[in-house]
Amino acid sequence: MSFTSERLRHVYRQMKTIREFEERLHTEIATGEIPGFTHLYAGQEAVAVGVCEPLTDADYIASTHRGHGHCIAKGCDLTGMMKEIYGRRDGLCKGKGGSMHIADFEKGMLGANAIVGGGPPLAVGAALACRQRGDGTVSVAFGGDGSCNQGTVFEAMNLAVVLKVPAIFVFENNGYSEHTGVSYAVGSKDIAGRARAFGMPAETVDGSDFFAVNEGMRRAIAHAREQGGPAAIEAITTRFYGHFEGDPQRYRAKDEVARHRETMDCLKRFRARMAKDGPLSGAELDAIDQVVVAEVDTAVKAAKASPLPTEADLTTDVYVRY
Amino acid sequence: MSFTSERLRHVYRQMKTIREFEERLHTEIATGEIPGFTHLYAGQEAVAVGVCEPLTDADYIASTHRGHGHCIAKGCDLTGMMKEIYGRRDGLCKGKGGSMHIADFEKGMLGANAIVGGGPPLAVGAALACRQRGDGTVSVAFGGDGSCNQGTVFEAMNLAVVLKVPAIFVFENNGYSEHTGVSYAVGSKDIAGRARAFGMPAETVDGSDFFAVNEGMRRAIAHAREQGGPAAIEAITTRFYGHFEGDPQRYRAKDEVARHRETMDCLKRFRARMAKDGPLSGAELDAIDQVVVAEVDTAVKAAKASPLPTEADLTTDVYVRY
Amino acid sequence: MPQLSMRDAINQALHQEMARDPRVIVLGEDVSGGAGGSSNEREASGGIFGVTKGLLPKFGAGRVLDTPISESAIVGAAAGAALAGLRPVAELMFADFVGVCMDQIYNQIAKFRYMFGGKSTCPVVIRMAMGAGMNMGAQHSQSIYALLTSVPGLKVVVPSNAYDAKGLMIQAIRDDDPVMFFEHKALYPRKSEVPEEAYTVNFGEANVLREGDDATVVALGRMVVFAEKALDGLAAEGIKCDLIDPRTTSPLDRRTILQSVENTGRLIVVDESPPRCSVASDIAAMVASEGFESLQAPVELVTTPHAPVPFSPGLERSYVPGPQKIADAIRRSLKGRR
Amino acid sequence: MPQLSMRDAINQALHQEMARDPRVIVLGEDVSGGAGGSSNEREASGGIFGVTKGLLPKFGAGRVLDTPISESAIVGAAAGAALAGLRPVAELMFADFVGVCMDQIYNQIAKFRYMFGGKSTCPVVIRMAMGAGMNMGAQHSQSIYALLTSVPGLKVVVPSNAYDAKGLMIQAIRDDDPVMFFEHKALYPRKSEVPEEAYTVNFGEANVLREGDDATVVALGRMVVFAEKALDGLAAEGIKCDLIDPRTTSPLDRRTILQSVENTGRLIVVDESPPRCSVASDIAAMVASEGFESLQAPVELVTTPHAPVPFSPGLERSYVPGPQKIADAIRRSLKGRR
Ligand SMILES: Cc1ncc(C[n+]2csc(CCOP(=O)(O)OP(=O)(O)O)c2C)c(N)n1
Ligand SMILES: Cc1ncc(C[n+]2csc(CCOP(=O)(O)OP(=O)(O)O)c2C)c(N)n1
Ligand SMILES: [Mg+2]
Ligand SMILES: [Mg+2]
Repeated sequence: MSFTSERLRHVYRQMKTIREFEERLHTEIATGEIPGFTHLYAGQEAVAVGVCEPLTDADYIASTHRGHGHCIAKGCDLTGMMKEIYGRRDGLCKGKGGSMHIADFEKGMLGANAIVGGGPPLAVGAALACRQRGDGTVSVAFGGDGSCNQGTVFEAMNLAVVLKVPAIFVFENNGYSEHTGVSYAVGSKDIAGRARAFGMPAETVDGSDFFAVNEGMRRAIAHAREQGGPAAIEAITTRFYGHFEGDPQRYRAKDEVARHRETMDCLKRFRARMAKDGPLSGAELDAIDQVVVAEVDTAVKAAKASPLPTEADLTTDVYVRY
Repeated sequence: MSFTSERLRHVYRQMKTIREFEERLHTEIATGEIPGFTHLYAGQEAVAVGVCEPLTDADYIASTHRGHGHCIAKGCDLTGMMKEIYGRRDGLCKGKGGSMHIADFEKGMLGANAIVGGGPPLAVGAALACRQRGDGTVSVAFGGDGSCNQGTVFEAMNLAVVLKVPAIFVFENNGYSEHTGVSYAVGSKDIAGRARAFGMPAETVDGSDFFAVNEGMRRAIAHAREQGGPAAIEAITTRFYGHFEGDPQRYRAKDEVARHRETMDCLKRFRARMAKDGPLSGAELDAIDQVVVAEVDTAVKAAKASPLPTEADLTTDVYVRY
Repeated sequence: MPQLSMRDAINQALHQEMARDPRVIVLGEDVSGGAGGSSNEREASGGIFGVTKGLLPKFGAGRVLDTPISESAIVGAAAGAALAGLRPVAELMFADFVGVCMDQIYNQIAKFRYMFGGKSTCPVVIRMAMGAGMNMGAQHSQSIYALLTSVPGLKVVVPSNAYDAKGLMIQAIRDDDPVMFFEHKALYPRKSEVPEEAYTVNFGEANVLREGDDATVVALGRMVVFAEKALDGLAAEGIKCDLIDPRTTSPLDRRTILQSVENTGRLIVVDESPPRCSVASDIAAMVASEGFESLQAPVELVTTPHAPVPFSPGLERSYVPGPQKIADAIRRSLKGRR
Repeated sequence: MPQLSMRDAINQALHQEMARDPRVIVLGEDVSGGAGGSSNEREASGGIFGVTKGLLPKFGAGRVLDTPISESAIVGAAAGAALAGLRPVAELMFADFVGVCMDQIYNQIAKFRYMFGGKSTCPVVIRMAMGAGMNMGAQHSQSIYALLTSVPGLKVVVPSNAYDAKGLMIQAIRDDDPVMFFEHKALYPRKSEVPEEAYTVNFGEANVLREGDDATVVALGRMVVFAEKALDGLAAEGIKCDLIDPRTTSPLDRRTILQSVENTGRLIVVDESPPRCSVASDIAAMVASEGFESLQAPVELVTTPHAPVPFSPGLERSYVPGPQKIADAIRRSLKGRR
């Protein structure tokens, strides 16, 4: 796959946006102004962006509790997201959802999901709609290494194989589910192997390399379109922060994050690749960084200035009509 | 493994007992006297008996909706079972459970289960108790080919691997879940392969050959005892009747059952093996047949003569104390 | 007008809606049956209770989907397909199986619209066979609409006859909210007059089957049939009651119930489920709160005992509230009549 | 007497019971934490809310079991282990997760003893953190004890303070029936006096926290705290009420509630859950049926609205019934006082 410079700039910008969004949240959360439970995506950007790059608004994704990256990669409005995370009335979900429930149906984003394993069955259903339309669209289920122990996820994989729907299961193996390591919790230690055992092709890719993820995703899409069935990708990645903000991370070796920030940072790796093969210059990428930082700052300021929901909002949106 | 003649007589007798029990139920159900939903085990006897032969009352099994064979193989009282199936007050479960809920804790029989996939998590828990006791006992989860699509079953397999407990997952692949073929419903068409993908050894055995099942089971037990972890067995088998009594079986080719009765009848195959290698003579086996037929007949007569529960029984046994 | 069984009435609703709207799909275990079977029969089942019969031959395997035994995936896939623009009707063979897919109903389907600030619609129908009376034991005989009535975001339908079942099913499929549709197994063969053409029965509108000033009897599902029997018997004693079938428990037609109690002063609720946190208790509480001034006697709750459903036929019969128990409750309610 | 938080009181109960009885085991996600982590810390977590802290170092990995994210298997394994003679305490990190393991609770654990004709005991405790107030959104904030109170065969515990929590937990572990134990997240840090030694609080015995002839207020879990606040406020107006904390919703101490209403004639039930088929409606119905003659005013049900739990803090605060709403309901109840 060869990309235009413009496309590469877009890709880098998305990854950088996710990073900056999360780093900024990390700072803002420390001030105590952001309610609830926030799970940051920093460190995994190449997965969301690598997977979503070939998708359009007509394709679907179902996300997880760690969903900010997926939202941004799928094109959700940054400010709308930030407002939602701040619980504001003009947030993407009117402040009723929060960080763990951001959705945007116009963008094919079926929602973050605070139930581990909640999303994959939904993605299979959306894939059924894709199949019905026959327009070559696909549906992606994101999940973590921890999610691959939840029964619903297995059921979803099998059903996708049986119904031959274009569902793509993306497992982001960041080494941990909460405070437990993948080597303990995943019996076989081989997530892609599990997917294969349900009868679909699956590959393991380097989740800190945008290009590796993207190529895997393109193979998965090709399979889904040509063979009319699901495929899976296990992306090896890492998270730069705790499970949720506030997690003391005692389960991690002291230097683990620092090491991973050195070797597994998708932004650094993208820059190194560009430095080696082009076409983007370091200066071009720096310029993107500046734009992104400003954009996120604007989003935060807009969020803080936004109105809160009113008591009348409490009982709207339960039903379409009741 | 070499068996004493006595042990072989025991094994044959158990298989024959299951067969006769089910054939007789088939006849009795036609008279309309037996309430509810009955799923006959005829055709699969070598699996239950092959698996349970090495077990003692201190080992556990968790069974399914098609549980009569498991009960008999684990040593449940025939008359108590029959009374239960007839809904009688002195049945194994006082008539409150019926065919789909026979249990006998003194025999390590943790219950039939009318929820597909309900049993395996329970078996993992019992295996945990085995591990705790450290006495080399094991716990067996029976399930059908259809059950291997239920999320709870996958979770149970993974948990058993993670906790390293002596659980043995036995999948009886009789080709169908209700009216749907295994080649449609099981994405990979390879049930043992699924178990392997969770990180346990698994093998596929000929489920109409007592010796093949039994050897597989002995290897699984050895693994569980020596390695301290689970194992799985997929037994290829067939059912001689419909999914439940009354099923017109339109999904089956007209001659399928007749063919299977010819080639996959575990009793015939056991007799052929004895005829070839000994030590039991045909006459000895015939004698067992006669005893069994009489025994089942006695059980049916006892069941029909037994008292029904009384209205006072309606609200007992809900709690130990409330 | 043709007489149809409740089974055939629902089947007709499915046929008519699938013909009308290509977005309607049906999925579940053995909804057609025979996939992967050695006979290669296209439709070997048509549903364990025959409710989905004829759909596969008519609408094809692209819209009538047999599934593995994976209820979470079935319900979740139906929900995801609904979010993506289809109108799925998913079948849980037995209502008891909500246990294995509760999250998808309870935490997903019911909450999407609210969590997403009104941005989503999830027009999914989950059909499920419920109820005791067929000696199927504790895990295949429950009437568990209370569990789902308690959940904001769901609509819950409990038809008592073929006419209502057809109209409610068509409404359920056309409705933009998720609908849980409970079909009592013992009512499947019961016939009533059902118009051939498509029609809807509105949610939240109770059906008043009988009128009488002595008491208000509210009954659901199969209990409507038993309540009618009870009232037939009491007619000889000169007792006449309003008999209200709410048809949907969420939304609930509070008004019809309250107005009736305003007139009668007495309330008997009949519900084929255990008593605690039941629809019976829900309706009783509603009246004790909003219609208290009208009440002239203790509310009578006629439910099963606080016990699972027993297997043995005689036990099961005494478990289910029958005409006798209903009549007794009505008489108790009238005893202190001034 | 030492002051302990509810978190530490439950922790102490677990420690004491594990020390007393080798059959007691604890299992769940991150109950110790750190397994497979790169730091090799033996106990990196001690539970997301710290309730299981110190158990692993004390009792070892053979009795304190970290699990994958597999709630059906966790609960099912706990049940199977209980059937096989252990006394497992399983943790669902959030009560909302009953959705993904409902079958094992609802169709298995609750029904074993009955289905098996009294032959089994299943002494399992399922602990789960519940409740709103921490802005965790619709899928992590529910108070869903009604769902399980409705199920025959289960016992359901909803402690409101540290003292009760310890005694109820010890009772739960020693109890031969399956117990669902709901711990309100917002109550974890709240302290009260808790004896060091082990003691039990009986199931089905309500705690009467305040006495007063004006009305009967029944409140559960965190609502007890809010009801106390409301009553503090009303004291200035000369209003004094009985405040009853049932502590367990199944069994329910009907007698204490009925006797109080007999004296006061007025009932207010406060319940942090949506109104339909709730414990609030259950208690109201019970009184409307068994205590009707005592009732002098409409029963007041103080619940959340019929909606999921919203995320935004202000919204969430107005969602939960607070002292103001409780006081208003008490005043409404007293308005028509003769
Ligand atoms: C059904 C369910 N069980 C448990 C949780 C609590 N929980 C939230 S995130 C999480 C870990 C998820 O791990 P993984 O899938 O690897 O995703 P990651 O957090 O690493 O992105 C857990 C246990 C939950 N939200 N839902
Ligand atoms: C959770 C659940 N879903 C569906 C059913 C209905 N049902 C009962 S048996 C059965 C088929 C089971 O197939 P399999 O596991 O192959 O066992 P077999 O009947 O062949 O012995 C189905 C779908 C059920 N009892 N439980
Ligand atoms: Mg992870
Ligand atoms: Mg089968």
